[in-house]
Amino acid sequence: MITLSHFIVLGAILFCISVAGLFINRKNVIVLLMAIELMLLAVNINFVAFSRFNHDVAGQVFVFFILTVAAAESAIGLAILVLLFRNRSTVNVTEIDSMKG
Amino acid sequence: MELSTSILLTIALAPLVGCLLAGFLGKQIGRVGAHSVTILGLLISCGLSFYVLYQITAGGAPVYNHNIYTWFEIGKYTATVGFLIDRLTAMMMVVVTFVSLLVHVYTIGYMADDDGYQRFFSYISLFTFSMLMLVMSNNFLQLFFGWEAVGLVSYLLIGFWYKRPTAIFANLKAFIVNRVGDFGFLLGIAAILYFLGTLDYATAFSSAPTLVGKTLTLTQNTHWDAATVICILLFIGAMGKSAQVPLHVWLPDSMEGPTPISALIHAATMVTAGIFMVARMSPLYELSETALSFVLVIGATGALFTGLIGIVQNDIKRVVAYSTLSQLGYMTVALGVSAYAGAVFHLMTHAFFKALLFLGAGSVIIAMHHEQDMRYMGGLRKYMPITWITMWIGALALCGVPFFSGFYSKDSIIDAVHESHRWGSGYAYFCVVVGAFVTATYTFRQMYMTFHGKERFKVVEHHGHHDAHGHDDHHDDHGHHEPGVLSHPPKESPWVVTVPLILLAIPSLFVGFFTVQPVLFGNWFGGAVHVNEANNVLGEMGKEFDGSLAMALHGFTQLPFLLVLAAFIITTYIYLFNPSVADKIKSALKPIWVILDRKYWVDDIYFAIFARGGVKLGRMFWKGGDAAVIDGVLIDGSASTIQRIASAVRRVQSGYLYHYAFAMILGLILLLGGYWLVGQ
Amino acid sequence: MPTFNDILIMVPEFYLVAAACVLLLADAFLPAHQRGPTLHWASIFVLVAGIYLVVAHQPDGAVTAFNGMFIRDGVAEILKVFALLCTILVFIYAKPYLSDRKLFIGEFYTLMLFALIGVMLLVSAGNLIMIYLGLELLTLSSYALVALNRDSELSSEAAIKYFVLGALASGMLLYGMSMVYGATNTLDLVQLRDAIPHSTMPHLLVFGLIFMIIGVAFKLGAAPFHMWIPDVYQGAPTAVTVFVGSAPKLAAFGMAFRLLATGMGDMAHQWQLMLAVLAVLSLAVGNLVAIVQTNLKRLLAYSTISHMGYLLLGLVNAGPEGYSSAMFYAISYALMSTAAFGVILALSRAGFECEEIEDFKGLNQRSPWMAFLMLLCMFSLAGVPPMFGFFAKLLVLQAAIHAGMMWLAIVGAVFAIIGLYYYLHVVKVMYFDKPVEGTVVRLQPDFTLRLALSVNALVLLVLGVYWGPLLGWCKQAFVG
Amino acid sequence: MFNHLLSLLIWLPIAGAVPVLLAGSGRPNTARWLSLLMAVLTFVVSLFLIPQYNADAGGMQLAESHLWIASLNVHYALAVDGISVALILLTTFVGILVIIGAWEVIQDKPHQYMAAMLVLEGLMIGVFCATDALLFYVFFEAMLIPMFILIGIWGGPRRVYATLKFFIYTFLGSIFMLIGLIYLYLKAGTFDLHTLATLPLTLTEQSWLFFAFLIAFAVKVPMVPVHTWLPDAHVEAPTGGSVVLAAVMLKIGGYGFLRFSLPIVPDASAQFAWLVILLSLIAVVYIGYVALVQEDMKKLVAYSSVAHMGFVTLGIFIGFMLVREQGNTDTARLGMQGAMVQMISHGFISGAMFSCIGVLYDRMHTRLIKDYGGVINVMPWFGFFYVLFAMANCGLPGTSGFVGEFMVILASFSANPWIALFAAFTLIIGAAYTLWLVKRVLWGDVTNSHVAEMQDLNGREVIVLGAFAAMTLLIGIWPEPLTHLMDSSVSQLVQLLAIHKV
Repeated sequence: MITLSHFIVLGAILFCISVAGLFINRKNVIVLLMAIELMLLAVNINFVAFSRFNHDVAGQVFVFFILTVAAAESAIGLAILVLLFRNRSTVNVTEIDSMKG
Repeated sequence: MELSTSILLTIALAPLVGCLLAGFLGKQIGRVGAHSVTILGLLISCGLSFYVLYQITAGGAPVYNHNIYTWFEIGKYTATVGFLIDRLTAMMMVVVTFVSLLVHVYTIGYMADDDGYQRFFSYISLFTFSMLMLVMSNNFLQLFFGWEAVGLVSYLLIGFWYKRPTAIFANLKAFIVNRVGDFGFLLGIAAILYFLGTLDYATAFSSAPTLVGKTLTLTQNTHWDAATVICILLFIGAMGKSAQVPLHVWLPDSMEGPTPISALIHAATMVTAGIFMVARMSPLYELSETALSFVLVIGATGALFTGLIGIVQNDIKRVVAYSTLSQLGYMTVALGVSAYAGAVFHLMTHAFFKALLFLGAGSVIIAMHHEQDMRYMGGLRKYMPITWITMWIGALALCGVPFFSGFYSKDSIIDAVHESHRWGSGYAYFCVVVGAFVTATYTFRQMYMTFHGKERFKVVEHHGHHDAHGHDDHHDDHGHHEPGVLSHPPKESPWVVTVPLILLAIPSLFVGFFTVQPVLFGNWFGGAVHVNEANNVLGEMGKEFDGSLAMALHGFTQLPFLLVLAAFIITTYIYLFNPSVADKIKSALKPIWVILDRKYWVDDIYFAIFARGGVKLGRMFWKGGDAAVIDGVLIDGSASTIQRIASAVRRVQSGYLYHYAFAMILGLILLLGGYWLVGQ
Repeated sequence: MPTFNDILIMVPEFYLVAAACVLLLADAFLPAHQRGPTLHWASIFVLVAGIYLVVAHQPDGAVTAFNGMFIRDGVAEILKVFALLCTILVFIYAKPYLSDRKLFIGEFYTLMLFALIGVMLLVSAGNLIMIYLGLELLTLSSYALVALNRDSELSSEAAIKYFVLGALASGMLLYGMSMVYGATNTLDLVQLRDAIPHSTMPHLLVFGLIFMIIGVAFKLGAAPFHMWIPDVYQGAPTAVTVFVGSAPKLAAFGMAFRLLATGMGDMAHQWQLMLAVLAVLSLAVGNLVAIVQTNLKRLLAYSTISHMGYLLLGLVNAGPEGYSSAMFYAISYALMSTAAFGVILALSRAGFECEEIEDFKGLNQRSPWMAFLMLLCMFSLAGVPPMFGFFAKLLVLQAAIHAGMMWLAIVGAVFAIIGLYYYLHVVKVMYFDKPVEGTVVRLQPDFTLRLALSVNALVLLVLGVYWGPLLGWCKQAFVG
Repeated sequence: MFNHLLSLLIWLPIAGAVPVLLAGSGRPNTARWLSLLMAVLTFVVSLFLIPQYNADAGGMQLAESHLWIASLNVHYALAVDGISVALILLTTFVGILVIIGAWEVIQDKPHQYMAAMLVLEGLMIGVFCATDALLFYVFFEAMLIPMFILIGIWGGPRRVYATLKFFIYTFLGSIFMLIGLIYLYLKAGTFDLHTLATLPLTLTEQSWLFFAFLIAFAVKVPMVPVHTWLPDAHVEAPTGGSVVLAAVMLKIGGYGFLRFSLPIVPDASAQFAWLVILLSLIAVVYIGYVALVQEDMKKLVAYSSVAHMGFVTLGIFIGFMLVREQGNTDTARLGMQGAMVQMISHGFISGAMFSCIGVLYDRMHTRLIKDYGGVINVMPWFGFFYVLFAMANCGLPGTSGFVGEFMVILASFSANPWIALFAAFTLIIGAAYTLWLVKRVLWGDVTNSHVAEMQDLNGREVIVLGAFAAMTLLIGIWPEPLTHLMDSSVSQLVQLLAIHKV
C-alpha cells in the first residue's frame, strides 16, 4: 500500500536531485534549466499527493498554474540563454564570472 | 574721620590709567608724554598714600574695610572686590608707591636710549597698580588677583628685552616657579573656604579660632590639623613669591630684567608680598606652631645659604640679588618667631636700602656702558662720587651697622630669634648670626671691587660709537663686545638717576632710628597683626628696650656687629691691600667654591627633573598613549580590521552561479539546522 | 460566484492590464519615430491615472474579492501608491538614458507595466496561488528587463544569474507552500492562519515555513540569499536597476507581510528568530562588503542588502508596530534608492556609464546641485538626521527593542556606524576630491528629469522634517 | 515675536543660508555681506533673550511646543534656562566673529562656507533650546553634516582623515545614546525631557543608560580617552571651523551631561561620578603633559582645550559627592557654576587662541611652532593679544579663564583635597605649555626672513580679537552678571542631584 509519505519522500528526493544539479553541475547552463524543471515537478508531486490524500482539489489547481508558469519560465530562460551565447559564445557555467566581489 | 572710598580708588587706579595711556597711546604721546603721565599717576597715588598713612596713624581714621563690588555670589559664598586699610596696609602703600615713584624717575635716565621706553613705563605703572591691589585687598580673591598680576608684570619685565635668549628663559622660569607657589596658595585659599566658608579677611580672622581641633583627613589614618594645612599651603605661595628655598631659583635669573625692575620688583616690593601676606594672616599662623616652625626653618636656611652664594658672584647685580634672597630669609625668620612687626619693619627698611643698592648698581652699570662684571670695575669712586657715597650708605645699612636703618630691623630680628623658644629657633639663630657675617662679607667685597682698588677697565676712545651703544647693547646678549673696554671714561649719572639715590639714602640712614620704637615695641600695627601672648617675643624685647640711641650703642657690643667688623677687616685686607689672596683662598677652598658657584646644583637638578623630565614624560604620553594606543590600536586598528574582514567576505562573492546556489542551500541548512537545534 | 463587486475592487489592476495591452498594440502599430515618446508619456499618464484609481473610493477597512483570492486593504493601498510613484520616477529618469543607448523601445514600458501589475497582485494576494502568480509575473518581467540591453555581456550574465537563482528561489517557495498546504489543507491565507493551531503535522509546517521564508528572503535580498543582488544591480542597465531597487522591494515587503503575518502569524515565535538571524547576516554582509566596492551601482547593491537587514529588524517585532515600521522603512528605502540611481542616470551619457565612484570626483565643482542631491541621498541612506532615512532606522530599532531584542538593535546600531563610512566616502569623493582631468561630466539636459530628481531628493529632507503623516498612515494600515 | 523667539533664533540663520547659497554663488562679496547681515541679525535677536528671560525665576522659560509626530508623541518643544541662554549668546556672538574672521581668508566658494556656518549656528542654537530628547538628538547629529563639509572642503592636507574621524567618532558615540533614548521612550511613552527626568528607573537600567549618555557626551566634550579626534579635527579645520568647534561644539557635550545624565539617571551618575572625576583629572594632568610637547600650535591649543574641558566635567560631577555625601549644596552650586563659567569662558579663550593661530597661518601658511620666533618684533599688536589670551588660557586672575577654574578648584577641595590638588596642577602645567608656546613663537629675535616680512594685524583681525579680548576681560573682572544669569538654573540642577530615583 503506497502512503502519503512515499510521495513526499519521492518529492523530496526529486527536489534534492534538482538542487544538487544546480550547484554540482559545472558544465552547461542547459542542465540548470532542466534541474529547475525537475524541481517544479517535485513540487507538483507534493501538491498532487496532498490534494489526493486530503481530498481537496485546490492543490491540483495550483499544479496547473505551476505547469503553465513553468513553460513561460523556461521560454524566458532559453531566450536569455540564447542571448548569453550570442554575447559570449559559451554557455559554460564556469566562464560566467565577469562580475564578482 | 572715615577714609573716603574715592581716595582709595584713586590711589589704586591712577597708576592703571597711566599704564593704559602709556601703553596704548605710547606712539601718539611720545616718550615725554609717556613718562609724564605715568609719573603723574604715581605722584597722585603716592601723595594720597602718605595722606592715608597720616590719617590712619595721626588722623585717627578708623580702619577702613568696605567692598567696592560683588565679584560673584553663589549660595552662601560671596566673592567681592574691596579695600582693607589699616596701618599695615597704609605702610605698605607708602613703601610701594614711594619706591615706585623714585624708580619711575630713575627710569627716565636709565632707559633713556631704549626704544621700549613707553612700554617700560606702562609696565611699571601696571605693576604698581597690581601691587596696590594686592596690599589693599580685604579678601583672598583679590589678594590672589594681585598676587598673580604682579607675577605677570614681573614676567613681562624680566623678558623686557625679549631678544635676549637668557631674558626670555628667565621670565618663563620665573613665572612657572611662581606658579608652583601659587598652586599651594590657591589650595590654601580653597582650604580656608572649606573650613571657614568665606573669602573675606575680617570674617575669616574672626572665625579663625573655630579651626582649633578641626582636622583634614588626607589618607585613611592621617589627620592634619586644619590651621597647619592652611598656613603651610599659604606659605608655599609666599615661598614662590618671596623666593624662599627651595623656590628661590627664579630670583637671581630675574636680574635679566632692566635694573630699575630689579630694584622695584625683585628687591623692594613684589618679593616682599609673601612677607606681607604672612603678616596679614598672622591670626591664622598664630594657631599653628608647626607651620611657624616650618616658616622659621625655611627662612633661616635661605638667610644663610643663599647669602653664601653671594660671596662668589662677580655680576654686580647678582650679588645684590643674592643678598635680597638672604634678607628675605631674615624677614621670614622673623615671621617664623611670630615677630611679624619685626618682619614688616625689616621689609620697610630693606625696601629703601636695597632699592638704593640696586639703583646704585644700575648707575654704575650705566657708567660702565652696561658692563655688569665687577672684575672689570674698580676705582670708580672718583668718577661717580654720589653713587659711591649713597651706595656705601646702603651697604652699611645692609650690613646692619648701628644707627643705620638696617641695624634696627635686622638686629631686632636676631634678638627676636634669640628670645624665641619655638622648635627650630636654635638652628635659626645660628643661621641669622652667621648670616650677618656673610652679608657683610659679600657687601664689602662688592663695594671694594666696584669703587676701590685700581681700575680694571681701559678706555679706548673712538668716535661715532657713543649713540650706537645703549639699546643695541640692551638687546643683544651683553658681553659680546670685548669685556672691560669702554669707548669713553665712566662719568656720574644724570640727576634723574642720582636724585632718587639721594632720596633713598636718606631713609636708609634714618628711618630705622626714628621708627623702631613705635613700630616694633609700640604695638604700632595694633589689630593689623595678631600675636599670641605666649609667642610675643617682641613684647619681651620691648621690656628692656630704652630708646634707639641706647639700642644702637648697645649694638656695638653685640656678636652680630663683631662679625660684621671681622668681615670688614678681612675683606679690606683682601681687596684693598692684597688682592692675590682672594685667588689663593678660592683655590684652597676649591670644592666649597664650586658648590657655591654651582648654587648647590639646585637649578641643574630642577631643570633636569622638571623641565627635561616633563618634556620626556609628555612625549611618552603623546607617542605612547594617544598616538600608539588610542589612535593606533583602537581607532585605526579597528578600521583596518574591518577592512580586512571586508575584503575576506567579498571573496565569497566569487561570481560563479553554483557558488551562489550553494550559498542559498547553506542558508536553507542553516535555518533547518537552527530549527532542529532549537527543537532539541 | 464572482460578482461585479469583485471587479470593482480590482479595478486598478484590471485597468493596468488593459492599458498594458493597449500599449503593447500601440507599440506594434505606431511609426517607429513616434513610438518612444508616445509610449513614454502614455505610460506615465497611465500610472498617474492608476494612482488615482488606487486612492479613489478606497473602501474603509479590508475587503476581499474572488473568495479571498484578492485583498484590498490599507497595506495594499500604500504599497501600490508608492510602487506606482516609483515607477513614474523610473520612467522619467530612464528616458534620456535609454534614448542615448538605442533602448528607447516599447518593450521596456510594457514589461515594466507587467512587472508593476505583478507587484500590485503580490501585495494584495490573499491566497498562496495569487502570491505565486504575482511573484512570477514580477520576476519573469524582471528577467527580461535585466536582459533588455541585448548587446551587453554584463546584462546577459546578470540575467542568467538572476534567472537561475530566481527559479531556484521560487522552486523553494513552492516546495514550502506545498508542505504548508499538506499540513493545513488550504491555500487561502486567512483559513491558513485559522488552520495552523489544529494542524496535525507541526514539523511539516515549520519545514514549509522555512522554505517560504527563503522565498521571501530571496526577494528581499537578505543574506545569505542575496548573492544575485550585486551582479544584477551592476549588470542590468541602470534604467532597470533603478526599478529593481524600488518597487519590487515594496512587493517583497508585501509578500512577507501576507505570508508571515497574515498566513503564518501564529507561528511568529518560530520565524521571529529566523528573521533575526537573517537580519544580522544581511547587516554584516551588506555593510562590510560595501566598504571595499569601487563601483557605485554595486555599492548601492550591497547597501540594499544591509537596508533589507534593517527592514527585517522591523518585521522581527511581529506586531502592528513592527509591520508599520518595516513598511515605513521599505517606502523610505524605495524613495532613497530611486533618487540615488536617478543621480547616476542623470550623469550618464551615451558611451559613458557614470557608475564608478571615481567618476564622481569633484562633482561639487562641476555640478553643485547634483552633488547636493547625492549628498542628501547618501546622508539619508546612512541614517543621519534630519534625513528621512534616520527616522526609518529609528522606527525599526524601536520595533526591535520593543520586541525585547535589544541585542539586535545594538547590532544594527554598530553596523550603522560601519555603513556610515562608505556613504561618507561617496560624499568625500564628490566634495573633497579634485575632478579628474579629461572626464567632463555633462548633466542630462532633460528638464523633467532634473525636476523630478530634485523633488525626489528634496523629499528625503522634507519627509525628514515632516514624516508624521506618512507614519500615521502606515500605522493606520495595520490597526485591526 | 517673543513667543516664538527661540524658533526664530534657530531658523533665522538656517533660512538665511539659502539666499547666501543662491545669491552668493559667483558673487563672493554678496555672500559675505549677506551672511554677516544674517549673523548680526541672529545676534541681535538673541540679545532679546536677556530681557525676555527672567533670571531670578530660573527654570525653563520661553517655552513653545507643537506636536511633531503625533503617532510617536514627539513634540517640537523648545525652552531655555539660564545656562542655555548663556550658551546661545555665546553661539550667536561667535557666529558673527567667524564670519568676519573668514572674510577674505576663504577664497574658494565662500558662499558655501558662509552658508554652512549659518546652518551650523542655527543647529547649535537648536541643541541648546530643545527640550524633547528626539529633537535634541536630531539637532545634535545634524550639526555634524555642516561641520563635516567645513573641515572636508576648506581644511588642511589631512582633512579627509580628520573629518571622517570626527564624523564617525561622534556618530559612534551618539548612536548608543539613541538606543538609550528609544528605551526610555518605550518606558515613558514620550521623549519629553521633563517627563523622562521624573521617570523611575532601577539602578541597572540607570547604569546602562548612564554609559550610553556618557559615551555620547564624552566624545563631544571630549574626555580622555575618546579625545583623539579633536586634535586632528582642529589641526585640519579652517580657522572658523576650529573656532566654532572649540568655542561652542565642545560645550554641547557638557550641556548634554546637564540635560541628560543628571536629571534622568541621577543615581547611576552618582555611582559613577568617581569615574568621570577620574577621567577629568587625567584630562588635566595627562593631557597637560601631552600639550607640552606638541609641535603644531593648533594641536597644542586643541589639547589644552581638552584639559580645560576637564574642569567642566569635574565641576559638574563633584556636585554628586558634595550633595550626596555631605549635603553641601552651596559648594555643589559653586562647582557647577564654575563648570558653566568655564564653558563660556573657554568658548571665548579657545576661540581667540584659534583666531590668533589663524592670523599667523594666513601670513605664514604653517602651524609648526619651529617655523616661528620673534613674531613680537614685527607684530606688536598681535603680540599684545596673543599674550593676553595666553594668560587667559593659563587662568590668570582678571581674565575669564581664571573664574571657572577657581570656582571648581574651591569646590573640589571640599569634595576631596586630592581632587583639588590634581585639578590645581593645571596652574603649573597650563602655564608651562602656554607660555613655552609664547616663548617660542613670540619672544626672541626674528628667526627667519618669512617672519620678518609679516604684517601686523589688519582692522578686521583687530575687530575679531578685540571682541574676544573684551569678553575675556569683562567676565574675568566682573563675572557676577554671568553667574547671576545662570544661578537659579544651576541651583535647580543641584536640587536634582539629591533626588533618588530608586
